[in-house]
Amino acid sequence: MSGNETTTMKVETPSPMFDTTEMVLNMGPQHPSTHGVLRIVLKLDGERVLDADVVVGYLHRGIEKLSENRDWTQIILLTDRMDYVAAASTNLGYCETVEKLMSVEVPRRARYIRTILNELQRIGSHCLWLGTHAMDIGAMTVFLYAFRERELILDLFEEYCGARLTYNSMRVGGLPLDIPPGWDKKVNEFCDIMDSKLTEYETLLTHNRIWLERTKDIGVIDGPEAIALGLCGPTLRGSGVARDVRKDEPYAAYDEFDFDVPIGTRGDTYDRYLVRIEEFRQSLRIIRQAVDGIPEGPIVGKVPRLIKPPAGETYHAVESPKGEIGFFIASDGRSTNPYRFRVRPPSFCNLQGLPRLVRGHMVADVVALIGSIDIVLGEVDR
Amino acid sequence: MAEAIVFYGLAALILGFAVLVISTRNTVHSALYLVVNFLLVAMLYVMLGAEFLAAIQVLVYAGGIVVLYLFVVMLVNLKRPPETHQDPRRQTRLGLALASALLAELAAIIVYSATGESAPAATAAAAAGADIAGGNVEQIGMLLYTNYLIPFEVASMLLLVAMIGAIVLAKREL
Amino acid sequence: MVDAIVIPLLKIVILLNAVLVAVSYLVLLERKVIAFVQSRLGPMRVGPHGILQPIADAVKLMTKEDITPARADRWVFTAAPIMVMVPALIVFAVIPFGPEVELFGRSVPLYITDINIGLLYIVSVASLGVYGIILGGWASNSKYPLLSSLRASAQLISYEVAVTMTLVSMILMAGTLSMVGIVESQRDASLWFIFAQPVAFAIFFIGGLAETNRAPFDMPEAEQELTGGFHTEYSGMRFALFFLAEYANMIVISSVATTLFLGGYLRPFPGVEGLAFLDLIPAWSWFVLKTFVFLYVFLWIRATLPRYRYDQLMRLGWKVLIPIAIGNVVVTGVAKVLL
Amino acid sequence: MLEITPTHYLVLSAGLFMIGVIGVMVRRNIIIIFMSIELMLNAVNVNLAAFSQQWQHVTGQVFAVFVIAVAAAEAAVGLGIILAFYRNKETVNIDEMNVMRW
Repeated sequence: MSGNETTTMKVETPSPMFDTTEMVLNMGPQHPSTHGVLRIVLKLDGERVLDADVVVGYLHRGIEKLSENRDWTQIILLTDRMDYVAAASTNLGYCETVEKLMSVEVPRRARYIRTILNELQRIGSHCLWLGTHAMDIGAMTVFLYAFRERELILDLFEEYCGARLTYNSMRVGGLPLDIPPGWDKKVNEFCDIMDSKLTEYETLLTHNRIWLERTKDIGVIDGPEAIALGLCGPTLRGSGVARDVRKDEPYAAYDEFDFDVPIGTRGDTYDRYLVRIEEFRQSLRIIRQAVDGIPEGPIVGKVPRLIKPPAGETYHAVESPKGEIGFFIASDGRSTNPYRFRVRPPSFCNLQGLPRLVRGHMVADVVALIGSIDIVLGEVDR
Repeated sequence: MAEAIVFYGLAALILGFAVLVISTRNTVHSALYLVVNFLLVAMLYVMLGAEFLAAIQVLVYAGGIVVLYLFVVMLVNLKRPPETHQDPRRQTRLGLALASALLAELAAIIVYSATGESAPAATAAAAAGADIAGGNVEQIGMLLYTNYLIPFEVASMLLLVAMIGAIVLAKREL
Repeated sequence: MVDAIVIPLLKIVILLNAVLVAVSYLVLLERKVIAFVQSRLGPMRVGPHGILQPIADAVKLMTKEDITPARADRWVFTAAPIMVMVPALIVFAVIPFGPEVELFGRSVPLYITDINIGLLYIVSVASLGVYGIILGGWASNSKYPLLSSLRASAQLISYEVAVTMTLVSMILMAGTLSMVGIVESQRDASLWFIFAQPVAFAIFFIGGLAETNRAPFDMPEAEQELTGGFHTEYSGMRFALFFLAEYANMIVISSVATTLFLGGYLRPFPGVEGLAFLDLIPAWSWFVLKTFVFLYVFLWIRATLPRYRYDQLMRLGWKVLIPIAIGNVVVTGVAKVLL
Repeated sequence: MLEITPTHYLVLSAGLFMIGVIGVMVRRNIIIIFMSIELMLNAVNVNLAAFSQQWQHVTGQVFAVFVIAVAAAEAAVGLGIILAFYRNKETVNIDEMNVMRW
């Protein structure tokens, strides 16, 4: 994956009658559809992709190493900058890992609010995914529609914590802030708006013949192979594997709500699209339940002022919009910073499926597939 | 007078671009000159009252055939110039000699025929019962679908065969 | 002398200017229409509601640095935008914007010329537009433009076949190749040909979208795939020429569609006497109105639909549109003989 | 001299034809040779159109249409062969095209 290492799996092309030359096309790091600074070196036969080599690292900031030199609360700030379109999910993953390490009980109210924030974040991130994915395939209007709704979510977050992108919205043991008065009502209003807007997106895309032709049977991958490649999140669920950390290993308050895990059947780009669209609805369902049932109580558990987890190591994963984001943290019990900090980034894991997915498709499908696996380069490169 | 100016201008340009076609090193430039040449010849057709032919010339030659040439030139992305390791001088001399012999022959024929009696234009038109000034397209269509129906069908068969042939040649596996 | 030279020259000058202004305002219109669809405002800063935006754009493009990539084929690189622009403009010579009108005591036809091969002329000149695109992509000495120019030319050539086939059925309907003749035959038939030839109209419209490289067939310049396509390496005024030519081609296709299918400069229901009061509106404004409707649909489609993939587009052209177009010609011919 | 007769067209056509012949003889790039052949066909068409005008009869133009059809067929097949050949031998030099099969 990284550097100049090339994929060894050789593509099976029908043996050509004539020798033809391959063309090497360098897509990115400056390319409108690589969602940041991803670079893909494509080997092309005409417009057909024979092989793809993904080159990452253009956005590497050393967050993992940096975290080993920050104290436990400062790291939350760094996690904002990994998946910057879903900062709250990353915050939550980190905070829960530290809580697990310290065996801290988080109050129920905090867990509810965390769930709401997380699901709002999922919708926000999926809005961005839908917009850019549709844009890559040429439907430019969906992009602006999706961003219009994402704006509402950003407003909600702004009202909650004052930030619109990097929220820093969790603390070890709970939350930094309680929800402002009237916020829950606004969230409910947003849910109603979002419901109607989802229908609008689907009118533009779901049964659109061009959309179907562009996404059906593109990048087909079956369940076992998807697991073997380490895919996760909606990308994996599109292949029919019902793996969702929220259901399988419930965290925050997810065990208290009803929701379904949508899965696909064929594992193509269209299924991944449908899965994410359904996840919008399930997220709205969770938010409605959570907002209606927010319990009273404190928002921070019993945490010492100076966080210093006992010696030990732990791994904990949450379901971010992109997939399973896991944190491995080791503490030596003495210093005020982690001894070892490592992230299992879902975007990175999904990205390693990309060469397998694009092989045999056209150049135009490459951008559709990049959109379909929904990556954020901030998280891939860290 | 005006006709003469236009004719000589066009003729000079046609010959000039034709020379450029065969003398340019860069094949893409050659193809471009060829397009210009075809367009100029189309203008000549308009002068000759053959508007349909002019339109077909532009449509088929300039719009179709040369595009094919350009495709091939681009696909045949040459790494070495094709004419390096031959002895071009001998070839050139021989070619020019043969060509000038042919030119002399043609010139002789033209001079001979030009000194003969010119065509009785009016009677021919009367015999054909057609008036070239009006509806060039109708006349050609009429002839194509009556007197020349069989050649027309043969030409269509030829095009079909050519199409199949081109597909077979271009397709990598059948 | 005046009738033979001065008036045609005057018409050419007026038409060229009108087309260029229309093209630059079409760009603004596109931005405004798409902005409207996307619940935005579009350009608002230059002049009231941004109506001076095209002028600002033109000034910007003319003053920008004109870059020629290193190792580009300089000569072809410079010629390509011109080769795109010229065919787009000279097609307007045969488009009838209106019938003959009385102006200052002279009878002036509102078209530059009416030649008896008008439709063929349009088809053949339009087929030349592909050169600029192929050569622009090739001369840039860059891979994305090359891919794009191959796409563009394959697309242009294959859709030309379908479009020309529909034109054949239109010729069968009108019995003439002259553009004015086609309009007048619609007057004689008291019928816009769109009602007689809906299939041909659909194919012509789809083919027109593809030939002008407009969404959903805008693969050659798909910026999400090919970073802008054949004009990736162009800047400044040369880029502007490519850009203007695309919009000029949109106007050409719309005008031709108007002439062939919507009765050109005829008023609606040209045969119904009761609507004769509509003749008070000058004929050319009907033409402009109909063309505008077409252009609006072009923009509307762009804002709505995703983009086809290159191979799907080719399949649609060769396996769907061309057979239907040929079938349509056969049906038209049979009907013409029988009726 | 100022009156343009069919002879003028014939001379022009002969000149064009000659240039085509020279191209075929002198150049070794098969694509250029093909282009030269197109030039020659064009010369013939000019002749046909000129005769057509001289005799005030469109048969000449009908023949020219046939010539164009043949030229199109020739270009399609010929260029297909060039491509197929190029894929095998990586050359468009006609002197290296000296085998019928390999």
